[in-house]
Amino acid sequence: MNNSLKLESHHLNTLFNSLKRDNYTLIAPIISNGSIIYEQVNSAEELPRGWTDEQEAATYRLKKQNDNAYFSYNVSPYSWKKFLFPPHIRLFTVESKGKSFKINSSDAPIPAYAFIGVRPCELNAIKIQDKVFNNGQYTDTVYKTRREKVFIVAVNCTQAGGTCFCVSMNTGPKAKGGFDIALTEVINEDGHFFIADPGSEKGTKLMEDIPCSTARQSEIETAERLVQTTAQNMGRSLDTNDIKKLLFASLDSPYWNDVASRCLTCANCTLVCPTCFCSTVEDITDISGEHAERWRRWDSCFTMDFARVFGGNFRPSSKGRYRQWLTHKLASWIDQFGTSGCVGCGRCITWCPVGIDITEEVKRLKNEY
Amino acid sequence: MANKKPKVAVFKFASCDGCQLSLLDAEDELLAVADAVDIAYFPEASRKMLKGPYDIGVVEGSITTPHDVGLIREIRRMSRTLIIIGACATAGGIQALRNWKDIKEFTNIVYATPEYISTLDRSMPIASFVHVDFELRGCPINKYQLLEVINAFLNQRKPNISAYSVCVECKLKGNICIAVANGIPCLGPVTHAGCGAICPSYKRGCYGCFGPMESPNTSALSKHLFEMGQTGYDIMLAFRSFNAYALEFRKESDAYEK
Amino acid sequence: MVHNIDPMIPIPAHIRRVNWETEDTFTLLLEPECGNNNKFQFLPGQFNMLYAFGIGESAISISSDPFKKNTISHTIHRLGIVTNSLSQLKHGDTIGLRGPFGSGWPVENAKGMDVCIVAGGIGLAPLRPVIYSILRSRKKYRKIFLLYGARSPLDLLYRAELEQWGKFPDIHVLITADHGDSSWKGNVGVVTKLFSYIKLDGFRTTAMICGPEIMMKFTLQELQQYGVPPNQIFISMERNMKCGIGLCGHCQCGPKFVCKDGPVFPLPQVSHLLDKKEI
Amino acid sequence: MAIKDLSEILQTHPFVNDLTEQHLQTLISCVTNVRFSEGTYIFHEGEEADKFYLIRAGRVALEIHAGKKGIIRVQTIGPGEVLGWSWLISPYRWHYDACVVEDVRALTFDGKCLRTKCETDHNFGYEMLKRFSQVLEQNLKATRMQLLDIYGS
Repeated sequence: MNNSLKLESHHLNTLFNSLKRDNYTLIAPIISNGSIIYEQVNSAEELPRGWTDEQEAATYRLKKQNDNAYFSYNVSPYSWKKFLFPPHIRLFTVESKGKSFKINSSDAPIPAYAFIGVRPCELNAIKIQDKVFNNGQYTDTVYKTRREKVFIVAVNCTQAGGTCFCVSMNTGPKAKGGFDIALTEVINEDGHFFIADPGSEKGTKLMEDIPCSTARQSEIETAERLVQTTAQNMGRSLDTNDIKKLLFASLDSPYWNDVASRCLTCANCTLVCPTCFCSTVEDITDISGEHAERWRRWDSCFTMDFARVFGGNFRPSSKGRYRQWLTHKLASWIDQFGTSGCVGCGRCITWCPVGIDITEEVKRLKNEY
Repeated sequence: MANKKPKVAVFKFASCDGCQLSLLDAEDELLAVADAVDIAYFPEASRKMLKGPYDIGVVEGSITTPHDVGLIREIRRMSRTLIIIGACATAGGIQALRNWKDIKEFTNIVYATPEYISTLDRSMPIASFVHVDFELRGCPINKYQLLEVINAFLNQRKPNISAYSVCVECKLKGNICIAVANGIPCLGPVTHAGCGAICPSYKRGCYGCFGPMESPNTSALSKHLFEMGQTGYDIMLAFRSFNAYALEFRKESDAYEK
Repeated sequence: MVHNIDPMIPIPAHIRRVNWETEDTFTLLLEPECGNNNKFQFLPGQFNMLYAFGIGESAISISSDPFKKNTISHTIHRLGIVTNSLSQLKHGDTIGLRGPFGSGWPVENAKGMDVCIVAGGIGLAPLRPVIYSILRSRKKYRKIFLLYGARSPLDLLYRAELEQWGKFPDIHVLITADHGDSSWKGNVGVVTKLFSYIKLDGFRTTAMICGPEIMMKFTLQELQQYGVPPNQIFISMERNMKCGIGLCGHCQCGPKFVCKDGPVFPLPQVSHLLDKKEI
Repeated sequence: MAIKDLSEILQTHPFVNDLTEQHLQTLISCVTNVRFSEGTYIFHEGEEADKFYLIRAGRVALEIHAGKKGIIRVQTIGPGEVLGWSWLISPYRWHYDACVVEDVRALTFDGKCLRTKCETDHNFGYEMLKRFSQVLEQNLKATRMQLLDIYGS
């Protein structure tokens, strides 16, 4: 059965308007300071039309392209997690009252976000964080209250970035659920249009208000072909065969010394990673000591404080910390959440200041094995 | 409580006074601090001078003369908690650049009667002479961090001062990495956080004003900078600035000194 | 937990008594404000995150009798800033509390078995609720061994209780100190040496161990010699904890979250990680 | 006490587990049954170490006089354990005082007699060395753990 719709590119903004009408705060890719980031927008015209990005280990450059495409670039330095799992957030305030105190949790209004331009790998990252922040026993309130309101417009990838390897991680380049609407952008002799696939009731309903037609089979196939070509042009690949076994059996490998000599322990990889979820809390007081607050902020297993306890540190060496990150991401994550912690978005490769490449690291580790 | 306010004293050694000024610069907050503590000694701000002992001694500047050595020991003795502030106090400061040269040559050139000059041959951090309870980094320090440290010590809690890299600050702030996106050489990955990532926020590479971060891999960064086209001399200069004499930066600059 | 409340937000708990157990270890008797006539219920081995106003939180195991529902107690070693702040509190003061979190000791599954409890230092605190539970249904267990080591005789926790417990039939309480003075007539040496004074029927024994990781490692060697099957051995792990509920990532030990999957683990789940560095 | 009784008692002590009959007999020829009451000293630091003891019941504490710190008990030895190895290693002097903290029943062995037998029967000597090495290794392990001050923090 064919539910695919054809949305002409000049009607893309109607989608934006419908979402705004439904009181969503629109977040979409825009150009800021020489890179594409996800920020609040008002219209489709703010999208980085005609721009693409070139990503390699430790380099990211924007390039003008004369195709007028809305989505011919890959993932941004920042992932959607910053909206669902804010980098810094106040958990509660406390007022001292004599020998007792009163705790007030935050009741700031939480916006309903519409994420526009979510890539398939990023959809999978959100799915992974859904599992992380609802671990069966406990649910993270901060995440949940934001997540449950989100409307997702996914965009299938019609070009592969230099550091992409979603095919290896089975997370792209085509979205397989987890979205409200998925778009595939097509520019050819027939024009500039999107194949739009509703993925939820919310999505179907929204599309009803938007001028579009049922997509013809040939148009659907054109879109399919673009995505398939993308799959064949992945910038990188990661061999996931027996990956858990490889990592668990390599805890004492000399390889870790090698990577530790290159790793800066700067934490960039974890902060750009769309699935990394570690956080810490900070308690603060005003100078009188009568008002206190607790804040939560992103943390990273690369910081020294991460595994510090009174009287010692469980992971003092950079070798131990890199091993924790890689082993967690690719192996123990599977035990914890039934899925790899890596979606192949390539951010950790692009944004590592010295270009440490997770796909190469796995190869090196295999060679040592 | 009014008469039991903790006594705070601020002292200065070889430095530009910039760090002390950060405290004065914190106008609104300073009033709250002044209300909560008894400023017993702070020549930059007040003529009042109360005798020690002090609950908190705040020290700026590096130790450069034999007289300084005696004085800092005296200050340590008078201060229950000793907090040192700024790159001069924590690493010897910019004046530690002289540590690579012959001090006699300098004094002969600069002073008409060098025989009156009594100086140590190096500019040294405070911790080389006395035990220090807390080191606040920066050239200059961040005034909010100083307020946080004083606040934390007054409330007997842990100061929320992180020793991770400047990169973490950039990321928390939402900056795009200028090294990756613009190819700008940046010391952020090996530099102690605290400034709020000022330079990268303005598309400038980090100068390392806050000194080495908790586990700096300076040689890996240098290697990368070299591959990006920096010369060995550039790299030596990059590490040999405000925190030149901080151990890891010192070693790295020495490695690139030809 | 007091239900339907954000597990990241503490509830107030009022201090009813402070007992100094040793020079640097004290017990807080707390009355948590559960609201709506709820009782605070926990399993032996679980912990709470205790919040000192404005200072921060510390994960502390519950050391009281699980059948006493109005008050709970925490025995705390004064070490860091938070525990130091907690140590300054008095009767009538309030702290914040989140919990109970984590897994408990296999008190139910150990029924019909010999139970060998091995504790080092403050490690006796999370095992005390086990002893209370066993004493309440004494007949359901076979022999009980409690092997307990501390740095010096002055560092022994719950001395009066230890003496009491030792008076029950078929409860063997063996205590040792790392060093003693001439007034100490008890054992001197590490806790593992106490094994040479008992006869364990390995196969019928459930062992519960809590103490520093190194002590647990050596204890495991002893238990192995007695043929206690690994799945009948339980240990309690320590890691840095911030959230207590498996969300912040800090306490990971291999694939396990110590706060949520532990702190009490059956040995087979963690044994392969114990001899690895920096896991 | 008859040799036969002593042999039976001896065989209940873990120290002689799996010892051949011949070696057992060699040991028995040097054994005496002893008792010490609480508060007495079995030996003192610096004295000639010419014996070792297999403790059957009670408890002995090894003490060091630590000047102004007073007496520190560093190890206790109880049932099933071995007291004393200095008889085997030159210069054959005790390093500690051995104070009885709980009435002791023990078997004691004449060290000089055994040393001679070890010299003449190297198989027996090796057997003794193996067993005492174990005692030493356990002591060393325990001492290291005590040094770590593992319960401290």
